[in-house]
Amino acid sequence: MPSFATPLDANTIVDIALLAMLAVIVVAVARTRSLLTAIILTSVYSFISAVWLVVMDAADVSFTEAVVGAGVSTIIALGAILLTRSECSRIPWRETLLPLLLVTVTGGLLVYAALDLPSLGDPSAPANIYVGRLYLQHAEHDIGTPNIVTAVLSSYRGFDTLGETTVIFAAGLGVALLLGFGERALQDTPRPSMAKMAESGQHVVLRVSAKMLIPMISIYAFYVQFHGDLGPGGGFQAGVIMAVAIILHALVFGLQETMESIPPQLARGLSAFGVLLYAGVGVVNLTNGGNFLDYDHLFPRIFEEGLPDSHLVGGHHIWGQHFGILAIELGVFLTVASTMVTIFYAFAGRAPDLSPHGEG
Amino acid sequence: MTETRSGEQNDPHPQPAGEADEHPLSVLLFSWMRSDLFDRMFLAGLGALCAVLAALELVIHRHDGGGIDSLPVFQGVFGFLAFALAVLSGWPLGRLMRRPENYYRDQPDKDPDNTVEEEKEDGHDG
Amino acid sequence: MTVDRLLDIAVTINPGFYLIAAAVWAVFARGPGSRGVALLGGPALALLALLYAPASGTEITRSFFLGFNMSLYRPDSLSMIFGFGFVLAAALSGVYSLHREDRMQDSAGLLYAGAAMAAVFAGDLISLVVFWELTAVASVALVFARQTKQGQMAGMRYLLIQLLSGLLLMAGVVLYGLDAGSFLFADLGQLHRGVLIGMLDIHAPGGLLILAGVGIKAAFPTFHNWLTDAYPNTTETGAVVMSAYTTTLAVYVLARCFAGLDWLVWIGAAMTVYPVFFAVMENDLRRVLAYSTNNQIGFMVCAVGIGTPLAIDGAAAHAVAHIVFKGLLFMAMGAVFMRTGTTKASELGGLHRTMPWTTLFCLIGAMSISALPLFAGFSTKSMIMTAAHTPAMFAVWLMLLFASAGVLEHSGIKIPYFAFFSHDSGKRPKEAPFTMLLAMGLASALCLAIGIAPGWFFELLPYRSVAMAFLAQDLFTADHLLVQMQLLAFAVLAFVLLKRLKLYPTEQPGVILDIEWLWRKAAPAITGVLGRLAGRLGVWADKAFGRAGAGLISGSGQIFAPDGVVARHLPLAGAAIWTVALLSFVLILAMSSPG
Amino acid sequence: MNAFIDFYAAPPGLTAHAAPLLVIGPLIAACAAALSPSTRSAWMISVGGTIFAFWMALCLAGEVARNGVVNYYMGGFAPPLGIAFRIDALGVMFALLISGIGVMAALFSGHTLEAEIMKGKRRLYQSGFLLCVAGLLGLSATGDAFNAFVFLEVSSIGTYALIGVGVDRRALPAAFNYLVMGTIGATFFVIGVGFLYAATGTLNMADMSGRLATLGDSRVVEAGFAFIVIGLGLKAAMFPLHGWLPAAYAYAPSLMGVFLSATATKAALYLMARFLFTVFGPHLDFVGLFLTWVMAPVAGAAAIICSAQAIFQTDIRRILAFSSVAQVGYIMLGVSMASAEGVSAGLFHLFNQALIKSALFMALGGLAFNIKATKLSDFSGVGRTAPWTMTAFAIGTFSLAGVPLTAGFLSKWRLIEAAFAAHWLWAVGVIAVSSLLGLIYAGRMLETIFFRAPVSEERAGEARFGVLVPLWILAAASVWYGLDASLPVDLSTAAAQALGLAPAGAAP
Repeated sequence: MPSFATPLDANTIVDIALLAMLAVIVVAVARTRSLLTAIILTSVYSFISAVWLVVMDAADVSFTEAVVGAGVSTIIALGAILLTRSECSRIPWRETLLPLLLVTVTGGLLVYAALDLPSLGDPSAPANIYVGRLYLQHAEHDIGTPNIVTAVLSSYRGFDTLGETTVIFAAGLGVALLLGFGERALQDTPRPSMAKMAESGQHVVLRVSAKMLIPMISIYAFYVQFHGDLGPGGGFQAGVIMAVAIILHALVFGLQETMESIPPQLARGLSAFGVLLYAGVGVVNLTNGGNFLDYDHLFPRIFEEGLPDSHLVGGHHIWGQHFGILAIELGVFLTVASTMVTIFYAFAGRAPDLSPHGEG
Repeated sequence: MTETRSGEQNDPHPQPAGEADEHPLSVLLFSWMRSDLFDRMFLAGLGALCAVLAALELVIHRHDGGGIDSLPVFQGVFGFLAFALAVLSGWPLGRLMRRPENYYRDQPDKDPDNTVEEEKEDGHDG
Repeated sequence: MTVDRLLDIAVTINPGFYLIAAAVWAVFARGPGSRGVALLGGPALALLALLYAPASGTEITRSFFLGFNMSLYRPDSLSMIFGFGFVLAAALSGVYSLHREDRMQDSAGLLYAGAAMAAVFAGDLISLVVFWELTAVASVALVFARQTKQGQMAGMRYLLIQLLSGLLLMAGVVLYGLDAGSFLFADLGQLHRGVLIGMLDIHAPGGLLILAGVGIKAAFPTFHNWLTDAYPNTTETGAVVMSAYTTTLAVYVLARCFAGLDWLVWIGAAMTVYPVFFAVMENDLRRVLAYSTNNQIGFMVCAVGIGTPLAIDGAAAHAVAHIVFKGLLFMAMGAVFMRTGTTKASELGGLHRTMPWTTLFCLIGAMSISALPLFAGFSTKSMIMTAAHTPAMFAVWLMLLFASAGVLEHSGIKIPYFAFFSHDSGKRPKEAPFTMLLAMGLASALCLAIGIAPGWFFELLPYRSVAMAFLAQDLFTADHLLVQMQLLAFAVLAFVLLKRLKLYPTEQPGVILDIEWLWRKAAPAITGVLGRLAGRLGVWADKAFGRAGAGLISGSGQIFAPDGVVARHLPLAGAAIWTVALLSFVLILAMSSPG
Repeated sequence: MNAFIDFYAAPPGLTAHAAPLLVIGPLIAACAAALSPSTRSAWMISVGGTIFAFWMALCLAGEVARNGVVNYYMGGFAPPLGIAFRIDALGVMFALLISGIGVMAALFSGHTLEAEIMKGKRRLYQSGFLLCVAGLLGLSATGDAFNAFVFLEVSSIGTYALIGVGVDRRALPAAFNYLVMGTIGATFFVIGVGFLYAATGTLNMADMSGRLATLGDSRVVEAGFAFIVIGLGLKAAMFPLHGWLPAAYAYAPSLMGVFLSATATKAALYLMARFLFTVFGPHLDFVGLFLTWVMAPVAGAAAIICSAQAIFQTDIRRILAFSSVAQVGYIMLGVSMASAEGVSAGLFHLFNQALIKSALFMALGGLAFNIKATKLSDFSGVGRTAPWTMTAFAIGTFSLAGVPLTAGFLSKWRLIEAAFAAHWLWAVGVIAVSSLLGLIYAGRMLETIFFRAPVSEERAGEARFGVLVPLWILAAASVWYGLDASLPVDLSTAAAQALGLAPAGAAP
């Protein structure tokens, strides 16, 4: 653990400042009675932790935290409180004493336990000397992607990622089962024509800027998707960004408009298809003689020999790994994006007020 | 039953034995027990039987354990006393241990057809 | 597969299974024909299986239970006599219950008989426990068959006690078998003059538990109350069925496991004496019969404790004869109950006018149980009395003699006198249905057959030669007949004199306190007080329950009811608090662990 | 495992990949069901997917019987770099159980979903069910701590919604409760895994276990341990943390009742046993302390208190749900003995409970067409109008109460035996008392169903044939294993050995 006798360097000061802010926000979230405030505060919390993760040089994690924690989950939570009260009920302070006591004791014990943890960035910590170091040593050779995080996520622990993609699919499925598919929005309110809206001059600035933003966000999503091998990013982040673009479209142009171009059935289907694609890659590997999700065996032998630069790097098929990762990232992208859209449809379909026509 | 009896007396052709709705087998087997003669003779007959049984001990040699059971007519006397003890102890014991019928409150108070189900329902409503 | 081969297999099946199969049939049997096949065909098959049973001591072992050796069928002379008794009981109660179409009761009765029979023929402790438990299960339907609250509560108490007995037995058996390394009877004990009796050592681990489990079922003193509680509260057929198997099975197990254990002599002697006093006071005649059962089982337990060949023969013979004559008495009381709706002595009397057949059969049963010469009880009880008549056990013998006089009082005189004679209650019920009378007639015939010519019956006993010698030398000798007649005649004289002098206690309605007071009154009262205290402390008290005074139920009811303290919908916060509390406990525990 | 030693269910090429296919089969089926054109096709996919998984589980059983352990490296990367499936006798037992019950539940689902789920949602419902199957199977197969977390989530996330959807509105708050508690549980688990990763630098369980042995007294490990056992305890409905379970099982659509009651808490228990015995090991002080001072008393309390609660319930499914918590108590009691006898008895009981509970819920679900009944009193006299369904229910109840000649009796017997062997006389008492209570609620249900006169004119007819078939298979299994328990005993004994617990002496 860091000795307090050493002089504070700039990094430590930033760390302390950011962590102090996080602590303050957590207390504020616990104290506030307004759900809206709580949501905004958690969004802020996510942003600050994203920043802190950047300070710790964990760019991929930071990126994910920013898009998921601060971005899409905030949007969905906002959608949710439209359906509920916005204040939570007050609990008499006496009833909070016992929990407070328990939490304090437990927290104290955890702090005590954490004192035993290796200090942050300690090169001799077990996490750094064992598997972590092995990844650093082997990834270049085994997988061939410059971004080790991507190598770990999609290849070494690709099976976990398949599981997580499935979790997201399951979450979308659950929301769709509980809240429906947003079909109410399609049925209930009559659809005002675009021309009418333009005449009424509603939200002109919003619409114009959205028209400019949405393509750019989409392109950015694709960049993040395909650049995942090289820099921070990948299917998760890209999928969320894509979903944000679509949600933005829905917010500005109305749910019905969006549902027309991306029907709910399509979104649902795509989210299943993404998992199918991911698992399918694994099964293809199986049929080509490898283990499940062993991208070295993505292509049949004969086909691979015809590829340019088909040399094996130390017994590993660079093309196989490369295309395998691309394919599964595409699966992740599809599932994540379409699940987010499905969830949004489900919430928004319940609260037609979310679309601009509801106001009139 | 007195009414029935008087009815019988008025009847010009009374049944020779037994009562109006009595089962023929009962007439055959048991009706004589209700006669006054039987009442009077029964105790006497029983006493005679006991006397004979006691006297037979003089004739028949009895195996015994050599203890107090070798006393004359031991089993008869013991039987008499045991029976009397058991019956007479019913008085004080009954006073001590007899309680009203519904002591355990397990019998329905009003409606005899009251089943458990209804009782339970009542309990929950209260 | 030829017929011979099939028959070979058929006789290697535990005869109890035929009755169990009949029980399954009875569930689906509709109409008198089909029911008749189940109720009579089952016992007939079982009887055939008994007649063609393999040689004594043959074991048919199947090891399909957790790797233990199980001997499902091990006939020997001890099990044969009990099995014979159970077949008789199954057939008699089958005939007896023909009048009423109730598939559940038919089936339960047959299952009860089958399980008891299978238990008697089981050759290892595990199968014994299994069938023992099965008898408890079968009794469920019987005790619940009477749809009154009183009946159901009594059924519940009965069930709990039976299961407690099963659990004790099971625990004891596990301990005993694990310690001894085998569960097979053949491995646990040795033959005593050709019969495997008294095989368990009471001092080995588990021995006491087994004795306790069996003792509960045998209605040992202070555990006797389930019997007097349950039998009067079932249907007319239920009492007949239960009286035949439950305690008899316990006597069998005692003989098999603990014959010669001297505690049993005193326990048995005590069991014969005290029910006499209760029976004198009791008003409900079926309850009188229950106390009488208690008293008769005492004779058997005492004989098992004496453990000489003659005593064992006596216990077995008396157990089977008791099935017949006690069944007969219960049948008679059942007929009265069915026709009048009550068996309270204070409400009965003078029924002989319209129910002479029932009266006649009841008298035969009463004479049998009173051991009047030429009736069944005389033949069988004499063996026990003779076995106990030694200088060393003089006190025990006197107790048994006292109990014999007591039996005459409550079963020999009180039952028939107050039900059928005594003062006229004015009730003129119809005679019992034909099938009931038929069953009673058959039972009466058996009583006479055993009483007049006991030779054929003694042939079946475990120690045949001892029994035959007793028959030839002791039973019908002049002095034996004389002392027995003296006992009975003087006792009857006492009855008539006391009645004349108006010293005989009048029959009054009321319940007699017994050990059940502890759990039916005292325990609810204590919990009621505690509950009221708890109520003061802020627990919401259910008013209706409080008044009803069913404190035990209401107390736990308040705690566990759907909206009670424990089961109340656990709020999220509560669950989370529990989680954190447990977490911190585990943390402290883990961190405080040494090393 | 001897029963499987000469068992070859599939060609070697397929058998070699049975481990991932066990999970991937239902997973792909789940996607296919979501994409399928009709309810009927989704049902067929569901049945096909679960049968495939069962087939793969059988293949694995054969392999495990022959080789002891099946290792499979995902992506061809050996641990600690990659994720490995490590399937031993314990894992195979659960894989067989989960996939077997899955097949039954899938067969059953064809009819009941029509009655309970809105038309447009049935395909998604099947899909969610298959995801749950896949997640639980993955849990039983994986050898990687973090991967276990992922599968825990796969199996739970969809389930939360599957419980809430249905005709019974009380299911929604129940599902919400379950969601919150389940999430706390999963979070605790992943925090614990994080602690362990910080202490050991690896996520592979076997590797972790080896490195933990060299660590000595580490507060990090202890904290990780606490989080993991409490997190899994929540998921497994360990006694005071069971608050979510009764309502969730009772008000869920019957398919979920059938499947979850048999598998969900059981899988969490599996993972707990895996961590307690494989990763940490009972030789560690804090594991021993936890077993004796937390798990055993809590298990005993569950067995008694929840049985008592079951007695006083008015809703028949809540009776079963509380009984489930009590049964978890029995199983934990066996596990907390930390002896080969105790653990195998606990696992044997678990196996029986899975059969029993799914049969019971299935019988109740099968009647959902005819009577919209939930209260016990609504079931008065149903035994007369639906004898086949209710006879199966009665068999299940007998087994639940531990009546001889049923599987439930044998497992209680084994538990008592194990408690005696461990000199835990109090545990014998607990089992005895709880059995008594169990008989009371079992008797109460049977008495109402068979001996009461029907209360309403709405007559409950027989369940449909498609429901009766799986129902009777399960009921027959309860009886069969009550007579010849060699298969489950074999499995559970081998499973206990796979946890590193050697039997104290030769079995009598």
